[in-house]
Amino acid sequence: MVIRMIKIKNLNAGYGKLQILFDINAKVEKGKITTVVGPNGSGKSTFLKTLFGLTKIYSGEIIFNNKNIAHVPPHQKARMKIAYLPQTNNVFADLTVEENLKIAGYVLDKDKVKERIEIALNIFPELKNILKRKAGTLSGGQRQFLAMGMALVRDAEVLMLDEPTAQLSPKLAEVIFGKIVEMRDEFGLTILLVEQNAKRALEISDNGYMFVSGKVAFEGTAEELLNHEKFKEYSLGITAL
Amino acid sequence: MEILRTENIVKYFGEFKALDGVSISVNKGDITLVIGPNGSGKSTLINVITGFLKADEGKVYFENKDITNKEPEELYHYGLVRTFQTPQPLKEMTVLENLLIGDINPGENPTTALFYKKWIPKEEEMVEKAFKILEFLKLSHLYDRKAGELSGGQMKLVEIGRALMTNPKMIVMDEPIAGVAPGLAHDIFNHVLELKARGITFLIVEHRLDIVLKYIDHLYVMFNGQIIAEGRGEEEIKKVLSDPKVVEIYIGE
Amino acid sequence: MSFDIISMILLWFGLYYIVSLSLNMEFGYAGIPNFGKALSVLVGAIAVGGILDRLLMLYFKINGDFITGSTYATSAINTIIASHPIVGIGILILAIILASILGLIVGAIFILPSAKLKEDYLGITLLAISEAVFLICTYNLNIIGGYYGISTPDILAFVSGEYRGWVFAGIVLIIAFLVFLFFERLLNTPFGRVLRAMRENENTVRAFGRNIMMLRIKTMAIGSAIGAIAGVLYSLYTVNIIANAFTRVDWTFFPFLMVLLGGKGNNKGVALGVLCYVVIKVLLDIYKYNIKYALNIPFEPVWLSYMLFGVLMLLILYYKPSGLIPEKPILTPPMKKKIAEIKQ
Amino acid sequence: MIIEGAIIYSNLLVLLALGLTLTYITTNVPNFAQGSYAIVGSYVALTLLKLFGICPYLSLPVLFIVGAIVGLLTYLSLKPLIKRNASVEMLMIATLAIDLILLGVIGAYSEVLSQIVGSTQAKFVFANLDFSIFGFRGILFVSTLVVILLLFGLYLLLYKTKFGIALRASMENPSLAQTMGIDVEKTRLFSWILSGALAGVAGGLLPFMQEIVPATGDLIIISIFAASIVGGLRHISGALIGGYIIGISESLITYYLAMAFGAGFLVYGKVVSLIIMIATLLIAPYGITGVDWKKVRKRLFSQ
Repeated sequence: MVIRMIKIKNLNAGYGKLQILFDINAKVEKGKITTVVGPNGSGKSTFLKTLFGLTKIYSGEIIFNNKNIAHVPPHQKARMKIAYLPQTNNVFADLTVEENLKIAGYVLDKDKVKERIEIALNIFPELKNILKRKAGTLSGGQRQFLAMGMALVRDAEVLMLDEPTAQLSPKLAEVIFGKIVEMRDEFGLTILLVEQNAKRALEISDNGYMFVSGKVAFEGTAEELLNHEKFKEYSLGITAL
Repeated sequence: MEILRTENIVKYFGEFKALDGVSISVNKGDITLVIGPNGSGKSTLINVITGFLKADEGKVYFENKDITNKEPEELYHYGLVRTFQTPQPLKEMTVLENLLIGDINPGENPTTALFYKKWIPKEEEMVEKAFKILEFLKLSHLYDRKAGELSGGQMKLVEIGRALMTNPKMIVMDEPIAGVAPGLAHDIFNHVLELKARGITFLIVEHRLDIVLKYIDHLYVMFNGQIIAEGRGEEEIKKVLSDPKVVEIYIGE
Repeated sequence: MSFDIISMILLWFGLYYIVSLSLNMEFGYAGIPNFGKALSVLVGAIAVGGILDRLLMLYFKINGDFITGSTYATSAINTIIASHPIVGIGILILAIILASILGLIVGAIFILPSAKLKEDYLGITLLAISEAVFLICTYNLNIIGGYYGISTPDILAFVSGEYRGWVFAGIVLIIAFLVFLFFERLLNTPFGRVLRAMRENENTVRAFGRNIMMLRIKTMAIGSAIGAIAGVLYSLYTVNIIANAFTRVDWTFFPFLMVLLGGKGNNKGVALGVLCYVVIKVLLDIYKYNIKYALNIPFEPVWLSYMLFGVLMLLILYYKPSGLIPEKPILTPPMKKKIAEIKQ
Repeated sequence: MIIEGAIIYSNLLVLLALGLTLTYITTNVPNFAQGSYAIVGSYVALTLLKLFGICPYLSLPVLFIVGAIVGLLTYLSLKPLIKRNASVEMLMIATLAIDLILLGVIGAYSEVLSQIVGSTQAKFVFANLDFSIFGFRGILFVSTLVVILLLFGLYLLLYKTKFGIALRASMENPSLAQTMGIDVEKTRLFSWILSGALAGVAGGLLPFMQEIVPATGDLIIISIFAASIVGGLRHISGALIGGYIIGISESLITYYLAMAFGAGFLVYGKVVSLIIMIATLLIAPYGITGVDWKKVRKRLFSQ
């Protein structure tokens, strides 16, 4: 039986008066990687922000564990085991790596935080040697490791990642994709991924959505998306809906 | 004929090199489009061109005059105006007032303002023009509404209308149709086409190729602060869009 | 008694209306948080006490220290005014001209260090500059007599004491009305429009060719010149300048209160705000001891009025930030004409 | 002796500027009432002294609490405006209004106290109560001790406790802090309470330095702003650096000017602060801690 983790119904959202998302229907399945792809400006990042409560929702529902969480404020969503990683500014630059990891476990009790940091450092051993460094001094890749490590510390069930490979070298991007798969397989995390690097992201995903101009252009398994006849045109944003 | 040229623009934000030697050339009367993934430096480029950011290295020429790092208010007098990514209407002011700000009236000087004869003729001209533009943009019924009460798309139109008030030589637009419904988005670009016919040059940053592709003359693709592809004319633009390098940055290989 | 109250209300209404109108241009239209408004009023006092008094001393060839010298000089000129009213009026006009010029210069310089700053730094700097000048004027007895005070010419020395208040109130009201006409004419123009645009969004205004710094300098120069006129009138009315009187509370905070209460960006609304404030102020001033004993308050009522006006300001900010009469779009004559055409 | 005075004054400025900077970082409100917070503390200390004979040094804990309450009340009265996204001008006006209310309360209270005590309390000093060690005034040691304790406490709080790390996190990036489940509101509340508390303590020490009247707060606010701005309003450490720069230069420069031009110059201390503040704004608008030193070094070496 498929357990639906998050179900999105007729979602309309945007910033102030600028509507970005139009009537989105989607679902995210437990323990799987769901990837949203689409050209720039198609609203895929806005989609993640909306799920986490950082935009204005005009109408629609976000059902999580049988509850509509469309209007739950962000800091409470963090307590519902939903973690969201923004694309930029996703670590605290003035805090050390260690403090960043600790603060990620803000809502957990002390022993639990220790345990989770241990787990995060096992998946991201790259962080072990730089625990005392300020996050602001890290390289792009290290910062991304830290951000994902922080998400792991949070002991979340759902992980929403906004373009984790943006501005990284292809080699590093490959490592990041590997870690994402590892997180799913080792901890059964449910992952919702937004990626510019559509092809590679879909190759590691289970399900996918193609967004165009704030609407769902098509959906299906990752494989179905990759083989869709209009995949390339839509990804470049050349063809209208 | 070239109207705007940048030579090897470099711009740092702290350690991060947002622009890494960008050289573009914009022809007079063309609609030139710059695309690229998020964070590739498009907005930074037009902020440098319009004086809102200062380049660390490189030059900008407009009609062969060096305009590098000039203040925005100076560039306006060269005939270079811009619109913003998030519309920046003067919210508490009416649509008509918003348009009138697009042109400079001698009555803006306090000493002249007191002598109505000195500025009324220009004001009459401006009001006539503003209403013509409002008609052209199909906004005339909204002239006395506060700009803050408009929809996002209407705000974008008001911004364009304001840019038209001075007969600029060139309009730089930062995502003019982001968040605009497709119908209105095409309307906006049809207006752009009409203005192009009147000799105005456009430099536009916009993601929504599905809508804008058929309107443009010249395309630049940016990635990681560099120009990675360029094409002029329908054929070349098509070629650019099927260039594996471009496809790769959009889809991943 | 009650007649006196009315003349007091009229007088203070006129004085505060002049200050508030100038603040309304700076803050209501141009969005400059001029927390140093008191400085411009003080400049008016400096024009009268610091310059005019010295000119009189020169004229009457009085030597000696400034404070006593100015007393002799003013009593000498008062004798002349008593028999030649035209001299009194001339001195008033001369003082206003002097003060406006001085205000123009001080206003333009005053904003310079901060003209490029964000609103918060701007407000802090203006307040600090104003406060520093206030301190210098209070402790340096050579500028306007400091905390000792100096006397100023009685421009109405020819009017008998019982009518003086009325005549002076009349003069102040006439000048306030002229200032009102001046601002209405000055601001219902492209100038007023560009000031509002600057308040709404500086980037847009810059992108359309205006120099924000120049606009701020011009605005503050005009605003300070007008504020200085109020300073002149106040100094001439009291026939005596004490530097301590030009406090931040009286000449910055209360004008802000009046502008916000009446409606920022609306010159007519501001009149209403000023009237409300002045009626309360004058009644409190006159009946303060009656109030003190009636309510059995164990302290000076001035403290109570501070608390009341502070709370009133908060209430305005909470419930009526656009004031009693909100601002209206600026319609220049050509706009009115065109709109009338369309409506037909 | 003049250096002694300069250090004492700087210590007090640090306490006050730190509070101002804290609330500015967390809520973006320049608090014009900060000076009056201190004077509330001064009068509470005076009351405890006059009515119960408690030495002002011993009443510092009480002042800490009273100040905290004043800070809390200020924040609660600003909150409706912050929630409505009021512009910073409006928030500044609101703090000016609160300052005026405090001035009214302090003034009224000073008269009530005078009546209870039976002699006027409109002006007062504590300097005559002070002890001395090796010829130095006690306030020098006490104020230095308070600053050291404060810095040590702040260090422990900000670097060693979970809440402190959360506080630093939400100062740097409130929206990211929210995604971590931190209630940013709590950290704001805390910063206002601490800001008031520090000012309350400073207020208990201030009368050892100078004469207090109800309006003293409106005067020292200039020095407080100057200290915070010179140091940089965006960093807590800015208040420390700025506090000493302004405190020492205000005392020393006016002292030497007075030596050169006569005692009349002593009253121009605030003018010195103002000039330093304006110079900072022109050269480095974000203060000493806001300067990108790397860039400066680069520029210096490239020339």
